Amino acid sequence: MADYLLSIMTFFPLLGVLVLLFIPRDNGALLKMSTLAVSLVTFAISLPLAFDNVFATSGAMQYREFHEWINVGNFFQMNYNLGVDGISLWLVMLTTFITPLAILSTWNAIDKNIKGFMAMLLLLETGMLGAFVSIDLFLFYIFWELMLIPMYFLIGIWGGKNRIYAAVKFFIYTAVGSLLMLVAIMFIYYFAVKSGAPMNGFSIEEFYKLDLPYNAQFWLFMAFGLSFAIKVPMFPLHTWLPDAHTEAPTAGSVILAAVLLKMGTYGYVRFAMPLFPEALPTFIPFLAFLSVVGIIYGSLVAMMQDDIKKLVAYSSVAHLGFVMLGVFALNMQGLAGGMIQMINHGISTGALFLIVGFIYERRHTRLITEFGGIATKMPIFATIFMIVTFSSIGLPGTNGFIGEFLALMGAFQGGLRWYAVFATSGVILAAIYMLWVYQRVMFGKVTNPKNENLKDLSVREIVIMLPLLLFIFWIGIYPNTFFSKMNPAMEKMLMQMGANPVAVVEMQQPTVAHVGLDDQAQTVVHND
Amino acid sequence: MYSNLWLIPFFPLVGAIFNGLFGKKIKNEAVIGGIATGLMFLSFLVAAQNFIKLLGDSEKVHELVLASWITVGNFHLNWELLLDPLSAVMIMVVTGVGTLIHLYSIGYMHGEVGFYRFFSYMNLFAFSMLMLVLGGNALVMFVGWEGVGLCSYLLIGYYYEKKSASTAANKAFIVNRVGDFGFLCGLFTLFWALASKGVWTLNFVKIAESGHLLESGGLLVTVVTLCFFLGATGKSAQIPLFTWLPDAMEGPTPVSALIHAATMVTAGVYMIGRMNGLFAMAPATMMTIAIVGGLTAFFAATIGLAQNDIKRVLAYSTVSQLGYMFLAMGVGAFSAGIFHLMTHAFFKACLFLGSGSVIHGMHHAYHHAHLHDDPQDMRNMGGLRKKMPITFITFLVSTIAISGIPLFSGFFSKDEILWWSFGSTRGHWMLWVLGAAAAGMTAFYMFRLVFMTFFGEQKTDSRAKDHIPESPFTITIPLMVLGLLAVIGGYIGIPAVLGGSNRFEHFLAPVFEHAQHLNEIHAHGSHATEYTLMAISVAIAIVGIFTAWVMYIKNPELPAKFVAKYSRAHRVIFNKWYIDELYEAVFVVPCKRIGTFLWKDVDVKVVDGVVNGCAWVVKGLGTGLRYTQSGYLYNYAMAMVVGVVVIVGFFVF
Amino acid sequence: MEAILFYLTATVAIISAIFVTQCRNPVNSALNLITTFLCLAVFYIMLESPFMAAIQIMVYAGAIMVLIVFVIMLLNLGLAVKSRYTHGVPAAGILAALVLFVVNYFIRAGEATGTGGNITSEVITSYGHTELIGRAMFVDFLLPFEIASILLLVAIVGAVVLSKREV
Amino acid sequence: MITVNHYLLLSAILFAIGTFGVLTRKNAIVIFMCIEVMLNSVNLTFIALSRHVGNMDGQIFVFFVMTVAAAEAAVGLALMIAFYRNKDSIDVDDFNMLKW
Repeated sequence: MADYLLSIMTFFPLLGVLVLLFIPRDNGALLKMSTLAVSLVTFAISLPLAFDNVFATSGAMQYREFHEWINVGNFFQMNYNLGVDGISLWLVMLTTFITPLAILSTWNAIDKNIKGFMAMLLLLETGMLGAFVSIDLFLFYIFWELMLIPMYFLIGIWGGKNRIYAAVKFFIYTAVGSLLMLVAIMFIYYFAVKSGAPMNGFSIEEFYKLDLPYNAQFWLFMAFGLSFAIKVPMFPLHTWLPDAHTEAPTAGSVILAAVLLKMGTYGYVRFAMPLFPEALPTFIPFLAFLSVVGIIYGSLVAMMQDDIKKLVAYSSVAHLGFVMLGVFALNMQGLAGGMIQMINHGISTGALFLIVGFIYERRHTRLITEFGGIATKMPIFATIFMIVTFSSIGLPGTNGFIGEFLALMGAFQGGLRWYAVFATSGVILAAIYMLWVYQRVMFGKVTNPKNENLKDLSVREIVIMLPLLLFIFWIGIYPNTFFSKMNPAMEKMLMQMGANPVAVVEMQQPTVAHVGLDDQAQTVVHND
Repeated sequence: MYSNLWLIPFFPLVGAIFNGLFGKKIKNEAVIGGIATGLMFLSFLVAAQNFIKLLGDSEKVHELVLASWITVGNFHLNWELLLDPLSAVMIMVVTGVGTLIHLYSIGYMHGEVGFYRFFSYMNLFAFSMLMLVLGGNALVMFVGWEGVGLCSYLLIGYYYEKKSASTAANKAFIVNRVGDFGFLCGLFTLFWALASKGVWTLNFVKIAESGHLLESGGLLVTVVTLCFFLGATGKSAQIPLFTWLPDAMEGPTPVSALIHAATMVTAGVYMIGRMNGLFAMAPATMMTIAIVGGLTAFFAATIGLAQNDIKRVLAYSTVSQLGYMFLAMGVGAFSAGIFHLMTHAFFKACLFLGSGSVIHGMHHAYHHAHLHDDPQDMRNMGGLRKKMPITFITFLVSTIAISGIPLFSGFFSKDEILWWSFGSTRGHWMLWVLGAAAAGMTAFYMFRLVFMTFFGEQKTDSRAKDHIPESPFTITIPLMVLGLLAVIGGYIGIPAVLGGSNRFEHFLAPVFEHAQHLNEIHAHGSHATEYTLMAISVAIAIVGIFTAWVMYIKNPELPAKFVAKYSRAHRVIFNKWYIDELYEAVFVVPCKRIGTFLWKDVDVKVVDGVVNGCAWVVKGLGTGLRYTQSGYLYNYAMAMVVGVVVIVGFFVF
Repeated sequence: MEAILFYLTATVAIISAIFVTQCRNPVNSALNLITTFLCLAVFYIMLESPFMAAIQIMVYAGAIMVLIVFVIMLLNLGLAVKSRYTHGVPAAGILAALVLFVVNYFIRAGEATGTGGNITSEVITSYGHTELIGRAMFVDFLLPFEIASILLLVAIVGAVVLSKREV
Repeated sequence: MITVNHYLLLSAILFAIGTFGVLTRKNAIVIFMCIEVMLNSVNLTFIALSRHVGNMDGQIFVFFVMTVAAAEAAVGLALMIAFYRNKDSIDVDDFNMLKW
């Protein structure tokens, strides 16, 4: 079992799709139950990963699986090459954890073509898991594209009024990026073939060792970086996100926010940055700048939204700005902050989308002005919303704080000082837009008669939220559960990026650009 | 040794969780209130036990590591608590005053729908505040720091159906966040500065030990401390971030007493005290703090002169008194600042609770008479001393204390501060003038409050005036205890010049002495000067009281004439110097405008314009080319055959 | 003798093929198509492939044509009401001529090479054509054969689904 | 002597006729029959060359062509029936939903 754990985990949802095919389309209950069961089993399959202590000691890929797949000699060779390390571990867990919740959230929300919807969700899960556990770059690309299609249909078929526009926008934005990435992947591959470097198909482990000339690294980083930046999304490539989120059904939004956006950031950490360490310092000031712009811009725009879901979508832009800033700090604190913030964003923003979904199901509108005084009618909902709001704001003791704090601290140490200062102002803005919307939706008197008869959360809805709340506090109070298993892999990855994991950029140096590679610019401190 | 320290914050946390989860089902107010108050009292007992133990202990600094928290690379952080004289004083104040206010709330909040919610929040607040003062490193402190902000938000917005309440709550949290921005920046700078010297820590003890690695008076330490001070101004309502505190009076009165007078707002002062080593190294910051503190004390006092809402007067008084504490911190009188913090906690809590008692009575009367007048407006009160004798006496005592009349607690702490601001190596006579002027105004407006409320004719609506009762014992007992403390609380810190030994300062010495010594901070001057200054300040206070007596008892028509004569000045003061309007115009409106601009113009027009523009180009090309697509089968077939012919032809020829 | 038979049959085949394309009534086209198929069967026999000829008659002239005629009857198609032809006749004519030209050129320009396989007339007569086909099909081409059967299955399913009135 | 070239030429002629028919006729069933003519012309090529080369592979190929033709007949005719049901015609002129 352990030898094939990753394969079983990745393809179990696909098996579920097959099972769904044999269930009559009008038996909605059975369809939902079996989809839920499949996703829960997938989660159960993935659980041993979370409890495996090997990640705490080794930064190498674990649970390796290797089979030759397509082999046309040097012309083209790719392998079925899977593995998971501390970087992807928690993202895999997040995926298997969020999917059942997303499925559970659609219990009453979807009424047309349940079968197709559920099949798409499961297919999506396979795509996401596959992308996280692929070592072979080409295999990664296949899964990366595989994710795109179910999401496209989820938005395009089960979405809101403007769904076609949103779906096409989402698809084309992402496809543009991924095609660039494909070209870059092919370039690396044939570069490796020509230079006679040892290869193992498209295995990134071998690609890491490649000695690409700076010029090539520059352009390749552009291609990879653009592709991932679209997915993240970084300003100014973010405009697909609000549309996609607003139009997507709740489950789609949740998964889109919780996992799909992480593909972009994960792509930076796993591929773009370690593959092209020499080009990295050239881009860091620019990318860090965009991250900070994203934080402030996303927050300001979120503040003025009149649609709750759009607000949450723009807040995602801001949150992911923190992730990217942390990652670009190129030190342990920053990377750890970025990584944990990915998980946090998955949990908190996922929860926010679920919350928006709950009231949308009740009122079929998301306009803030339609609400007001809901707290009186739905006290449990109000409490949960409050907790999630503060998690999103980054209140200490909740998960959001750990991520933002470490990311900013890392950026501060990593020579991105001024960026960090500006990014910290995002902390204020986050409080403004979240509290403001909370006030307008929940507080005050019930003025709209349509809100008079709102029912509080059902047991099912509470069950969806409880695990999320658990992790909001868990990560806030004892994040070492997660860090301990990420640390070795992060250290390894930072070395690969050409950075010193414990570097502190001295204050006498100019604040930007001299990160990582320039030995003069850093003092290496060992404190053990 | 001090291993039961964790119980102190733990008890209130249990109470918060218990009442939060089950309070709604229990419904019985006695049980809910009893649990909350009882757990606070348990916490107080543990705090007292630790305090007494520390008194007799020669080793004054104790750390307790509870668990690891964040371990990333070289960065290692624990959940850790720190007990030293400073935090010992603070936990005594927090748990002691906290217990009394909890007890008070049982009576005050009687019959509220959200009774359980209130106590859950209160306990949560106590937990956060205790984490703040006990936190052994800056981040644990920050947890408490934000936690109290959260509870403040929740409690200000307790009457969330009122728009003004929820707006005030938002304002409080957001303004505090501005301060937190400073706190975080300070934290990052400090950590980075120390880490680049090889010390990866946020632990207070270690920071104090390695403070010498930073250049004294250098840019770095100045920036760090200024950032921290920005944090303190947010939490402690100093210029420029004081506007939230008066609005925070939307919360129930016990909240104002506990959070916005006795404990939370003093967190900034405590934080400066906690990091006194760093602050002492940055004279520029110290000067800024002293000036800001002095100015806040002065300005808030001017605003307090003209307010008619009983709680608002107290709120501005709080801002003003906090300004005193910062003045003390700024001139290096750390222990005097903490001393004033403590005495202020006693008399201001008593004042707020007393005002709560008055409001409670007024509310009761109006409710009885089915009127909807404002129970907080002092213009409707008067002559209440006969109706509420206990409330009156405790209130009067506290007022005397805050005015700085000798033998009452406020006198000792306030005079200590004024003396230091004059005589300290970091002081200046102008700071003393600011402080003394504020003291005079304080005496004036506090007695104005007392005279308008308790003396003179009763101006309450005649239908309600006979129904104002004295409050129940759960309310009066805390009042009496706090009133007593307001009288005697000062005797633990009688300065040497008055023949005392200032035991308070000696107790805190292990925390502050080192930094003061190292940076040559001390007050100098002859006893004669000190006596003179003391006499002047007492005289000013008495003048203030006398003026109030003249204006509100002897010639009650005088204030109206006065207002008419200086109408412009009055309007400015009455409208709080238009600071709120200024902030609205400078920050809020532009922020919204920019947000809208970024959304409607940049996002929709520019970015999406480019994206949709690409789509339009492609679509245009497609529209042109689509005419080649007739849709007729044979056209496609023909195209195919042409293709075949061409390809085959290519190979053949 | 062989040449006469060839030319005769070829003429019939071409003429009937032209009729297939030109008849007004689809039934006539179908009948002419059968003639073409039969002519091809004759060629197969001349090429010493009797089995193929048999299959040609059974599958094409039998099964497929029956199906086509059946559909024509089912849809009750009469004579073309409007013009029989699309407006692409000249272009189509030119194209057809071009195809013919290209193929003809191809045949004349290049000599078919690769003679000398082991299946000569003698081999065919000694083993029998059917056996040779069977050998090739069930030994060398077993997998494609099986796949072809799946294709047919799919086609059956497809035909049923498509022609069902309500899906 | 009839050589392989004769057969090839004949099949080319048949192919051209079939092509012409496909491109010019409107009746879908007639088009379909023209396609059958084209397929058969190719079959003839296969068998002729197979005999010429002395290899059975070409003949096997013819088998598969027939299989495909049969499948095509089944599905294609079913399509026409479906189409006729909707449009009441099988003129390819009416088959213009493919545009835009």
